Amino acid sequence: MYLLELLRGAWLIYRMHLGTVVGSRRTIAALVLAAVPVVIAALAAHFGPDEIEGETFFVNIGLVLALGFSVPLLSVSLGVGVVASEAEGRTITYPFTRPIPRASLFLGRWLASLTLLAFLVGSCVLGMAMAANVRSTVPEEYVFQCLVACLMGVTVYSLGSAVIGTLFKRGLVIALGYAFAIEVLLSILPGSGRKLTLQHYLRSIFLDGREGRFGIDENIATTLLIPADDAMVRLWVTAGVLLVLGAYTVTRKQFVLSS
Amino acid sequence: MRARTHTEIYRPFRGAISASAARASTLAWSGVRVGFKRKLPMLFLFAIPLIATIVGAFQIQLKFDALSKELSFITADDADVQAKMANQFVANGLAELLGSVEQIILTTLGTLQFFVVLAMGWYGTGLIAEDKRLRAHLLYFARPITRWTYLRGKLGTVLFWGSCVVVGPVTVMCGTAVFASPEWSFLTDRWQLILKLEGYALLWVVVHALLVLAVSSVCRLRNQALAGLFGIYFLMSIAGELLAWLFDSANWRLLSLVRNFERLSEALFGIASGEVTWGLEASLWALAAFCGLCLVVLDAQIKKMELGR
Amino acid sequence: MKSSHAPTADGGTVPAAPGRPSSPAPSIVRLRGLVKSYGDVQALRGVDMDLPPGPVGLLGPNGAGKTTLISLLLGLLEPTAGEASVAGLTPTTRKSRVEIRKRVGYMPESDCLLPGMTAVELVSTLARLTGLGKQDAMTRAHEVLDYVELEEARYRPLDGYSTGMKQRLKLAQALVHDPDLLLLDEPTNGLDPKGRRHMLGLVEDLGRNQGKNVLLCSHLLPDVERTCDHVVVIVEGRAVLQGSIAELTAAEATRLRVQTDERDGDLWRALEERGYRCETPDEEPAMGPTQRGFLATLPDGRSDADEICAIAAQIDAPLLQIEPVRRSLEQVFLTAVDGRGEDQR
Amino acid sequence: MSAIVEAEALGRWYGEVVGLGDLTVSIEPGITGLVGPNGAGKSTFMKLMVGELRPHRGSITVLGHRPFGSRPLYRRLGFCPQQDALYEHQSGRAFVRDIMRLAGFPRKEADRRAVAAMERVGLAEAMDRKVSDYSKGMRQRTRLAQAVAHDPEIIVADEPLTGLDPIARRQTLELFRALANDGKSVILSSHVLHEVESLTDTMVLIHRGRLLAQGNVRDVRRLINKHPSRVHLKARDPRGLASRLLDEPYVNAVSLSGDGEGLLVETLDVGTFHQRFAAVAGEADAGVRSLVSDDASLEAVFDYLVG
Repeated sequence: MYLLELLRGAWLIYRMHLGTVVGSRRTIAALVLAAVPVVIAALAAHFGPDEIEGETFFVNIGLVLALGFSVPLLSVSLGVGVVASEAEGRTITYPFTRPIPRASLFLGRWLASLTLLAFLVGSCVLGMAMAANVRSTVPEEYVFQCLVACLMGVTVYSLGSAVIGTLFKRGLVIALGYAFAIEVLLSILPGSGRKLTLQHYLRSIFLDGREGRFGIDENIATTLLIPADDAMVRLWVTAGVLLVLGAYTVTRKQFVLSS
Repeated sequence: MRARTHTEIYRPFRGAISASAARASTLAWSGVRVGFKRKLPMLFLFAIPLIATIVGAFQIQLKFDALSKELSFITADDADVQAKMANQFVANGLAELLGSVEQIILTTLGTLQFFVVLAMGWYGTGLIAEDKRLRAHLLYFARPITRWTYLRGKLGTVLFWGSCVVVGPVTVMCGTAVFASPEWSFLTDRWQLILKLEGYALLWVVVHALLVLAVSSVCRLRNQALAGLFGIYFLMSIAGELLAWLFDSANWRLLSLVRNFERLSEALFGIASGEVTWGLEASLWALAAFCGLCLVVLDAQIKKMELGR
Repeated sequence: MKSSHAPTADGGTVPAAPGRPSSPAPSIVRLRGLVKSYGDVQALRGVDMDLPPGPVGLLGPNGAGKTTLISLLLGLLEPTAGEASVAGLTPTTRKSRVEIRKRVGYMPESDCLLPGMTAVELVSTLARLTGLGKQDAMTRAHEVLDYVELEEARYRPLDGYSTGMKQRLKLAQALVHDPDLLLLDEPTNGLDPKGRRHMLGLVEDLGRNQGKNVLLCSHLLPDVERTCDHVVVIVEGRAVLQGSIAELTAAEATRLRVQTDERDGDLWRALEERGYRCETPDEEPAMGPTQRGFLATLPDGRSDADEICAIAAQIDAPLLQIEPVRRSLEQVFLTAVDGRGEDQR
Repeated sequence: MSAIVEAEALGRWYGEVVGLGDLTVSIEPGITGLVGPNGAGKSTFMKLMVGELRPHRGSITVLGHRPFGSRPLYRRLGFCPQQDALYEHQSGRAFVRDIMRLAGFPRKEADRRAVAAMERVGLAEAMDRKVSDYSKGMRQRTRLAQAVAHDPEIIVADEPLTGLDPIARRQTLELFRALANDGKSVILSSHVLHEVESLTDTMVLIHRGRLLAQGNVRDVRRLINKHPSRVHLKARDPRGLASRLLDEPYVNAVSLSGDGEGLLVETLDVGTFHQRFAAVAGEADAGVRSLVSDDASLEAVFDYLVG
């Protein structure tokens, strides 16, 4: 019963905010951000050294630009605001004094952001694939796996950012710090620290046992990646935990609005 | 109406309202005072420029120190030829040394660039944006000031902070050179250089201050403005480099403020960076156009503010 | 100043025709057919106005052109057409428009105060911007802060000020150069009753005792009624009504408002039997069993309420209120706005 | 009548800042004015009422529900918040419609209600314009529209009259009266006491986070013994009336005002004064013109209590 109400509320919120998400200035900025790696990929594909194959090019650029840059940056910048923007805009009173479960605000607004993110990242990956095709055709399964990894990436990153944004006042700084400082640090350090990073699992999904074949940056190649299926399971579990955490936080937290 | 006493009596003002008050400097100084209120950011922002300045000054001091030792050693010899040779040698060494002072100063400035923009942005981006957000400009424009006075006032505040991190270090390092040089020779022989250095630093500050204010005037939130400032600053450099690389023509670097100032310093101090291929006039035009653009933006925005929007 | 509706309809009897020998000292603001348009939109469509000395209320619905009028009086805008003189200056040249601001003080509606400054700093800076010397500015700043009763707080940053303190500080900065004309935009906004009374006391003192010309814009008509002698009502870019509040809200001679407790109805009936005409007040629609009294018109030949008292005593009803009916400023305002609205249609 | 809001030893802090100290009050159906100086805790009380915050101590129930996150309550309650915040990108109509969707109405019904509510607050012409183009007063009324559109039993409105021009004020006050006539309860806060008074005699006065007074204004006034009640009289023959009044035991003092027809009576038993005045004035034949008790208003009571 509660679940049904939750889903109904989430759907309503989703419908309300999809419009906001699509039309807002933040989205335009995100669009520009998403376009930058594609442009760089296209330029690199045209002007880069000739001896690199299309698939090698795609895998490298996918790892560095798509998974390493676009996915975390877009997810964090759009994800932190899921609940926080309503609290900062002091509009959160409106959904919270209506007969819908509080958690549906989190769920609905996150789904709205996710829709946009999926669209952005999806077109980003396809654009890169097209850029790589200039050199030589990239096998479809590479593109597909990159897409899967990226979608998983935006799901987990945006959920995590949404939770951080809900919990903390300076969510954006914390989430950016996590994605670009802590994760990078952990993956550079030797030891099992990298198993705590999302990048590790996303790379595992993308490469799926093919690491070391593309002359990739040594750091990544020597990383002991795990099979894609295992990585998928772990990411889903993480996402589930984050989702429950976010929903619970929103249900319990009091938002003190400045007047 | 309920009875009410006002024991505090309003006293009419008997003094004069002067027509030619230094209104812009009052406004500028009030902005500076607000900046001084918060000590912690000041510490962070000025720590690195301060350290760099000290290091630069120390380097200069060291060089002159070494020179004066050589000098004293040589003048102890009374042989005529040797003395002549020594004098020749000293003069050469001195010239070389004095020449390298500007090198040290410019290098220091180059390293500081990012922090300077940060400091100016920190203090400057809020100036107009905050006024707009809180509608504080209503208070200012209810006074007998014009848009131009307002702009000068705000510019003054940014210039003050900019000078603290650019003109200040240059002055300190030049001062060190003057005091360390034997017989004030740095001041007497190379006073043009000092002027050129100061002028260069001042121009640098003015151009960047205009950028800071222009960005501030189009934003409503200070953080937005700060982000916008860095966005524009880096975008201009990156776009310049990228376009130069794509079209294989270094002239596209004219888009970048940094490159233009490099060209300027090359012309002024003859220190070539190698990547600059265009003429000095082109750079000056580019800077002028840039300042003009900032002023146009500022004028439009301040006009709106004056009308109370 | 004689009260009148729509001076244009009156053929210019009010305000006084220029050059009339008997006219007193020239008013500080004198507008004749003032028009201000932004592109195609006319914000002011011909305002005629002579500001009498003392506190004057400027009323008007949202979007009537009050803000534009204030900007014009501050010399921030140039009139599109018509004559204007503010403190003896005509705002047609840039120079005179700047000059006007030395004679006018403005208290804006919005918050306006930059965090980080202290009250003394803000006021003295603004004084110096007006052109006061350094010593003058500091002395004046403290004087006006004393006047608005900002005590020790004046040395504290503005961040922690309460709404009442902020409003008083805004009044202080408007006063610092001792202007002849004070424009106060919603000075009681957000104040609680105590703060409001304080502010109104200051406004009244300035207007009545200190001889300032005060123009008070407020949506709270009772505030205007309490502090001002005159009102100007602006509707759709025209001054549709100006006059003295006392005259506009003069009491009626024969209608009284009578209130008892639950026995209102009994008294009503008893009075009607004696030839009184009774009615429910129209400004407050009845809600449930009304205990808010009723209006009774005295029969011919009576001018006092002795008979009402006697009747009340007969039926043993307590008398809570007897008061001659007075048009409230709100009614005056609403009639002015409605009248204008119909003219336009 | 049973209470709609019951607060018991209610307290809420913001860090070390006290929002509400210790409030015990019960509010009955009808229009209730919540008054108090700035920072007294009115907004905090309202936020607790609508479940935006949870109490730190004590308890609050609204219509028998604990408000925080209580969905059954939100079907019966409408809240008009004080902060000037709306979703800027949409029209007023779309905003209210979306909120009505959240309130559980199907699409068409939600739109119908949105249109009706916008008309009710006097924004029929502007409702299809974007919210970001609205004036302060229009935004305030949009917030009110979303609070009343779903026909709630209780409307809680925090400073619903700020920023409104006199015309909109009047409309809004009429709207509250109409709601009360339909049997709804309205709890509203305002600093403009005479407006509250024109709506209702029932008030709750909060000061320093605690309840200072509640109930009918005149009754509350009678409880204040410290200050004698003051009644202004005007008569043709004030001196005669004055000497007659001084004979009455409940009259404490009578003074004449300067204009020769005014009279100020001070009494500690204003109830008896009103009861007996008719008879006294009838006998005195003093030509009474007016009788106004100037300190029986909400404002006077507020001043006496808050100080």
